Amino acid sequence: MNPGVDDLKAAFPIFASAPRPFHYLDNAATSQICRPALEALLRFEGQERANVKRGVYRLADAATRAYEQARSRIAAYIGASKPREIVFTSGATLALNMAAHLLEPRLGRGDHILVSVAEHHSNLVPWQMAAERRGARLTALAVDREGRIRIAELERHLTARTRIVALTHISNVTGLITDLRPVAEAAHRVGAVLVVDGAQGPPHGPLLVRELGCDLYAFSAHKMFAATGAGVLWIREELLDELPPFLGGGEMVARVTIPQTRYAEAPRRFEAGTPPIGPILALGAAAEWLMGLDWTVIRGRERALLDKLLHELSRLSGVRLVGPCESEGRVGIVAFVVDGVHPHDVCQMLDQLGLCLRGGHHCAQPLMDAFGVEATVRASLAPYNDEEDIDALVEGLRWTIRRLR
Amino acid sequence: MNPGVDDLKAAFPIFASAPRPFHYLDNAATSQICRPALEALLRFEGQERANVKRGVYRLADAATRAYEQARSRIAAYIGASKPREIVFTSGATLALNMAAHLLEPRLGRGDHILVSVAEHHSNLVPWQMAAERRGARLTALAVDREGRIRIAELERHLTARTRIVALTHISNVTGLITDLRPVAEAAHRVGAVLVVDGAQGPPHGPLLVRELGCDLYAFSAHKMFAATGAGVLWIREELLDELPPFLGGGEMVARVTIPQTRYAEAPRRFEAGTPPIGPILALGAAAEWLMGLDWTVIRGRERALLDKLLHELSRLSGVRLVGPCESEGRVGIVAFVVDGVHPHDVCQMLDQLGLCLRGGHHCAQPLMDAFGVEATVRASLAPYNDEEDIDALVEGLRWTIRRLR
Amino acid sequence: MSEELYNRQILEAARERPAAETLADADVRVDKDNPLCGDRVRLELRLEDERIAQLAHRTRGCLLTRAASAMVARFAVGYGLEEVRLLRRAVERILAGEDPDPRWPELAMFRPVAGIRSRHDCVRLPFVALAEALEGAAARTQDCGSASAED
Amino acid sequence: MSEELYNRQILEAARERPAAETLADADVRVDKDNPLCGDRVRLELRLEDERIAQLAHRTRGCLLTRAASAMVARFAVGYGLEEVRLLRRAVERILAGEDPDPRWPELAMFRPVAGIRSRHDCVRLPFVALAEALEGAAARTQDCGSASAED
Ligand SMILES: Cc1ncc(COP(=O)(O)O)c(C=O)c1O
Ligand SMILES: Cc1ncc(COP(=O)(O)O)c(C=O)c1O
Repeated sequence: MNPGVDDLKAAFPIFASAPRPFHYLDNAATSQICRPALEALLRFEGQERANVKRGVYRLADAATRAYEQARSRIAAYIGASKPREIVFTSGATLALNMAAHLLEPRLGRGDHILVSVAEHHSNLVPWQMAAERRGARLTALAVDREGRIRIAELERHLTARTRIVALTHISNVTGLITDLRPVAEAAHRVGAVLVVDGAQGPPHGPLLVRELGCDLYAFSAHKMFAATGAGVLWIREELLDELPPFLGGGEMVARVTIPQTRYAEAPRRFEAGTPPIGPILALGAAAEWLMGLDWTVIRGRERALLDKLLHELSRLSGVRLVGPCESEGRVGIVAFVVDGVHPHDVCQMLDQLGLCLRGGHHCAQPLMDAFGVEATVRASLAPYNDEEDIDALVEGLRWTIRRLR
Repeated sequence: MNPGVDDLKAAFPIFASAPRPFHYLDNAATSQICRPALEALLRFEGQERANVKRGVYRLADAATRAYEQARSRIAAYIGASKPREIVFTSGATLALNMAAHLLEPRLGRGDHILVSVAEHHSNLVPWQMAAERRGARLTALAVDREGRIRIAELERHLTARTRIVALTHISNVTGLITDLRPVAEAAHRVGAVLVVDGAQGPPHGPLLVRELGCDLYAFSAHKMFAATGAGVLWIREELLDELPPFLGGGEMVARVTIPQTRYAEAPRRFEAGTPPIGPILALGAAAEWLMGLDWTVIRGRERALLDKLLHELSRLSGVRLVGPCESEGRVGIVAFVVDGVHPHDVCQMLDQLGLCLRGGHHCAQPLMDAFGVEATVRASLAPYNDEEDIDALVEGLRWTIRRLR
Repeated sequence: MSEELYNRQILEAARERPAAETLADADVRVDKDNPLCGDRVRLELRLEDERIAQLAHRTRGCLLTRAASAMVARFAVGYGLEEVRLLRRAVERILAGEDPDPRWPELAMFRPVAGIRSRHDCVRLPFVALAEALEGAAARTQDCGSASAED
Repeated sequence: MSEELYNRQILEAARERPAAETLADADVRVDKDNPLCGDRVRLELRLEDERIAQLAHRTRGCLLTRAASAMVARFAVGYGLEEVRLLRRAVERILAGEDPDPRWPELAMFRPVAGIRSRHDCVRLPFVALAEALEGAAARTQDCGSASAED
């Protein structure tokens, strides 16, 4: 077994300094930073800082080199075929907006975009906006009672006018993993590209983005144990050179005159201005460190914790799971409601026991509507969570129910 | 005098760790981070991390509070009238692209955007793109031989069709400060808004953005002694509520359904997704710290260093200043060429003496074209620079000329 | 302080049911959402001489919002714009951690919320709805009074 | 290492003037820019039997680019596509910090550039121009040979 997997909390500085008790279960919103990422961030910002891509002095040259190394490391972590497929952004939301703008020229009046009811607002609103700008149509795959996207209805939605299919890899509410391969095949059959919101993917281990079959894949650094302020849009190499730029500015050009500009090659064409260098180096360090962990062990443990959590929650009277009751086909994200107690009041009570959970619509209002709730409480796991966290949560819920119902 | 102004290097961690000699003169590209900013970044990422705007547990509540405090601090630093005028972005380039998208609905076919030949690509390419999308016309104010924007020609350019004037506050090549007040008046007279690229403004001290007369003002954190990954678009309050959103996603909405979305109020409407929280808190800390310095002293010292630099450079045979020869009306940024030696070779030689300078077109190719050069060397000053840095530079140039010409 | 957040007064107030959830002859109706969580207050008022003669509300929200709605229902009958504005200010005082306005000592129950900024809007929501309802009504009266050319 | 970056060989090579800056009867012409700095190499070739019979270049660039152009001019006459590709690979070897290919010992002068990644393109530029010129010529011949429907 990989050294360190047994005491992962030690690799995350916050656990040494946070006042006890501290049960952090809001990992789907933002996870805690791992030491290698924090150190890379600190080293760059405090000791080795220079802008990238232009300077020839050693400090600047080293920064550029580190930046490109981060690109390679992230490419390796998600299984990209080339580092140049990695476009750095400031987060998943910007990456998804970028995807929408890059693909917008393919949308004509009356063309079609397909999303799902389970999407995070960041993978819905940019498509609504693009549809509005181009006079395109947007429809959404429904979900079943447990929040599963109805892939079976794909064929009913897809037409020769479908240009874009945009789906989540893993729901940030139910933790359900979308079966992307058949979607990719069906989308490609009608000539559409498949954009995947991967915000909840890479936090659960290295992946092989090419094998998912998608064409673009977006995610954030702060959810995968690196710093806030960085994100990635992976673009399949076959598309890289034909997509137009989105943001204009320094570094994305080959030659600028007042009347016109010739753009640089990908990925530079998509990275305008000074990038979030520190956060990107931190992301590279996190990816490198994560790659060294034994994910069979970590995934097994997450699954066991999830089973325990689901089991305990289902035994608590007054608690109702929102989403499936089993751990099959999902990661460690569980939404639930406490009958008669508002999610915010639940979370506020839990906070008094050092439990950090999120209550709200989780930026997924259409999914809330589908579930017929306004909001839920959500517990989301990371590799550093353990049985104590689950026990504390269950205990906290009992106390909350006693006091507030 | 303010304590600390005499030994500012002590407030910037890099000077304690960098191998000597170390003469950092590339501040216009990125400046070094000050201790308060680095500490704020570290504290958030390593010890107090949670997402903002949604969580009710104390850690999240404190993060949201700190985030809004940063907004207030930055509002104070640039003299905004309300914190809500501050929109956080990932940098000046994104802020300028956002400005272009926010204002795009005002552009009809045949309408006019006015820029200048002195613009950084980040304040040119987004306008070229907007003009192209809307069928608008783009013209540029010329510069004189020293790179001064020909404000006198404003009236010749402005027409009733001019919707947007986008100019730099301070040139990143010549250091020249644009006299914005008459531009603002003329622009407003024809009903245009004035967008200002302030990337080089706030690094040279607190300002009163309202008094500049502009309507939008963009800048980056990493150039004003804070972390990479954050920036600001200031929007005059009178415009805030009428501008449409740009990026779609979490946090910028009031209510989302599949067919349509109601957007939140400003500034939330403009801040989609998880913001670069750590870098923004660092920016707030930097602004707070900078506000406490005595800028009369610092500006006087920068001016004296600039005078010395200009004087020494003008005495070096083979060195030709690009831009004005005096320090009047500019900040400490000086571009020059060494006859017969390529700027990159100059910078590479200087690096061997621990001098960090940039050679290139500085993302201002139209200005290079106006000067009739391909590229220049550039020295740019920050409050921590001193006479030794200037002496080392002059000595280094003598050596370079001896060896390479 | 945080320990007493869900104090007895708040829990009891949150359980109070409004005298009416809706009014057949309401002069003003205001819907107010909390974008953070989708909580919603619907307030209906019957006015007499620009003062609140009757009040109904339907509140879907957390304990804090429900307790705040109960306070609005308890206080507001008889109030005009002036008092409503003073009440709004009193609420802000409490949320800023200051002592309660002696006119509304019950507001002290919200003191522990001062330390939790993300919950301030939960308390504010019903009071903001009340202020908007009366301000809207006043503006309308004015508009008619000044016989503006609006139509 | 960095101390010897501007070594005597590079300085001398950079001062070499090309035999010709342009050819009246060129078969191929390639313009290649370095987007970092706007440096530019214009290369013109006259070919005989798919081999370089004559070469001219106009190089506007830094010492590294000029020295690299001089090497191209020195080596390339007589080369076909095969040799040009080997030469490209030899340049990459040097930039990766490896020992020079024994066929082109002169390339050793670029060894110190290995440590400065931002200058690699300065050295590459003329060699890339050369490779593109020959590859372009080869592709054209092929296209004609295969009588594709292009026009
Ligand atoms: C004048 C000017 N405008 C815009 C920018 C772009 O800033 P950033 O690269 O931080 O987005 C810069 C910095 O390079 C600049 O100097
Ligand atoms: C599924 C999903 N998509 C997109 C996002 C947006 O990510 P970010 O806020 O980091 O831009 C999130 C995170 O909130 C998410 O969970």
